[in-house]
Amino acid sequence: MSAVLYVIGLGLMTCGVVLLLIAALGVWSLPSAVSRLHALTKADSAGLSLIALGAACVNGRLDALLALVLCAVLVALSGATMGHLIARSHVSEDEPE
Amino acid sequence: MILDLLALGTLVATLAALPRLILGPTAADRILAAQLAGTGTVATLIVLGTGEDTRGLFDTALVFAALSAVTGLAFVALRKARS
Amino acid sequence: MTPDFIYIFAGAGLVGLAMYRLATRRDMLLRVLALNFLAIGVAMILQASAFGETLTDAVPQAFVLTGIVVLVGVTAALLALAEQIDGHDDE
Amino acid sequence: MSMAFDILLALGIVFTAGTALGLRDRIASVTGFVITGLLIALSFVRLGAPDVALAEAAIGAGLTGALLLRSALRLKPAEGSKSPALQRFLAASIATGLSCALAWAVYTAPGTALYPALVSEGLAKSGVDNPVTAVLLNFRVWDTLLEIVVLFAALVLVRIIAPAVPQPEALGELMLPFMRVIIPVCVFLSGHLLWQGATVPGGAFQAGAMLAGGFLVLFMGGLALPTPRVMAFGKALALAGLAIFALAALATEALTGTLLFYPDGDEKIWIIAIESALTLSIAAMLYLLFCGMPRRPAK
Repeated sequence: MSAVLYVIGLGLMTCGVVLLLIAALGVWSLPSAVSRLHALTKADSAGLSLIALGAACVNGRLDALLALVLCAVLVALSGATMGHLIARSHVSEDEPE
Repeated sequence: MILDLLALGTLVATLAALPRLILGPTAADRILAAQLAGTGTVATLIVLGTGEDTRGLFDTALVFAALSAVTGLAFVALRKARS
Repeated sequence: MTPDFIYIFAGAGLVGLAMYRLATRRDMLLRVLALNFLAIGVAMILQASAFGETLTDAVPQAFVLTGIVVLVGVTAALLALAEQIDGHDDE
Repeated sequence: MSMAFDILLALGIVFTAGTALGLRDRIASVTGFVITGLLIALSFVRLGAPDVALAEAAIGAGLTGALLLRSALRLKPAEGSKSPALQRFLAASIATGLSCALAWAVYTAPGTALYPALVSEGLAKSGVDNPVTAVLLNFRVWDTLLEIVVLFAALVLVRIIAPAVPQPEALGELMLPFMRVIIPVCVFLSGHLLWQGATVPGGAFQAGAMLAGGFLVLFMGGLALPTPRVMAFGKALALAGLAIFALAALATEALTGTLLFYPDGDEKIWIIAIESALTLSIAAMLYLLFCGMPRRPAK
């Protein structure tokens, strides 16, 4: 059983890292700040959750699972909130400093 | 072996925030780069932590995750102070 | 080629960059930043020198930890001074 | 394979530091500093020092970035006078020479580390299992006491200068649900780090900085604004931490004859008590250092 879990975990983590890299590429090359925010929040929510889930499978211990789930929730939450706040302050001001 | 490769991948994602930091026309882009670097660091810590089973790394990842918003908040909240 | 060898050079690089910028820029904020880089570069060198194959030496870790906490106090004090010199007051 | 990680990380740190110091825009410099702090915390993890990585994470990510950003947004930009070419060349050559000499000296320094033997020998009797906490709170507790005094001195200096208190603007209604999750988590993590400091990486400083990060989020959300009551409470906490530590030192003097030498048997209780007091007082001090303390209390 643990071998299967190990492989699933690695698969999930690989998808998470690939998503993170694509989001980083998006932040790098997308034209406007708001579209970059769009890419960033994907990295925060989806990318990191996959990595945390995969790590929990690979690690297998319960306390690690709790820490990782809390990590994923925190990053997703602050990513979403920060995305909203930056966009709100950026759009309301509307001209690049 | 794969875990080392994944750690390299997350580190590259963290360092990929640098071009945005240098080019970023507006200050919001730079804060964006900091947020991406923060997420990348948390991901790197998680990948490193799974490798050698130390729980200390997950606590560091937790601390980063909880405090990743503070710098961005400081920028958004205190931005008007300048004008 | 253990990790400490690599990070000693990274720390020395930080120290060099910080000293260069301290010498060539007059902006107060950038000088406080350069001081922070200098301190964290030295901390990295100290921590790298404490690296051991089996276990890391605990005493340099305590010094670096104390250094990081003191660095926050120093930075806050310097920034308060910088704002005073700058004569910036909101009201 | 992991060596590639270290080399890339070291290059990343030096490159980010170079850009942070090189960029003209102030927000870019401060953000570059924050990103370098993140990478340095990773390097401390690679160097096998999770306690230091935790401290750099809690303080670098939580506090120094916000502190620098607050001042960067308030200081008037300096005139961009580029210093003459000769001065720059001289500075560059001297700086490179010094850093190479430093690296070479540290790398070739002989000598075996004698601290690990001493620490592990005394660890059993120190009352805690985490060697770093044992060093900080038992073997060299005098340094920790003076470190709190240094933080207190910085606080006094900030109190005398009394820079203007930053006024956060309203951040909309999404802040409340965000804070309702983040603040309890910060307090919980702070307690977690404090309690586990005795056995695994953690301790008073990381816990205090974590709590200070929570206070800052409250401040940005406009809830923990520096009203006279909050100020008085913060100052009382800051003073209480230092006072408790000093009183504990005197008490150990009375009990065991030598200053800061815990009565054997219940070292752990003393250490946990001092660490708890330290956590609250460090959090209060860091919060006050960020907000500054107005001379005439805000109406």
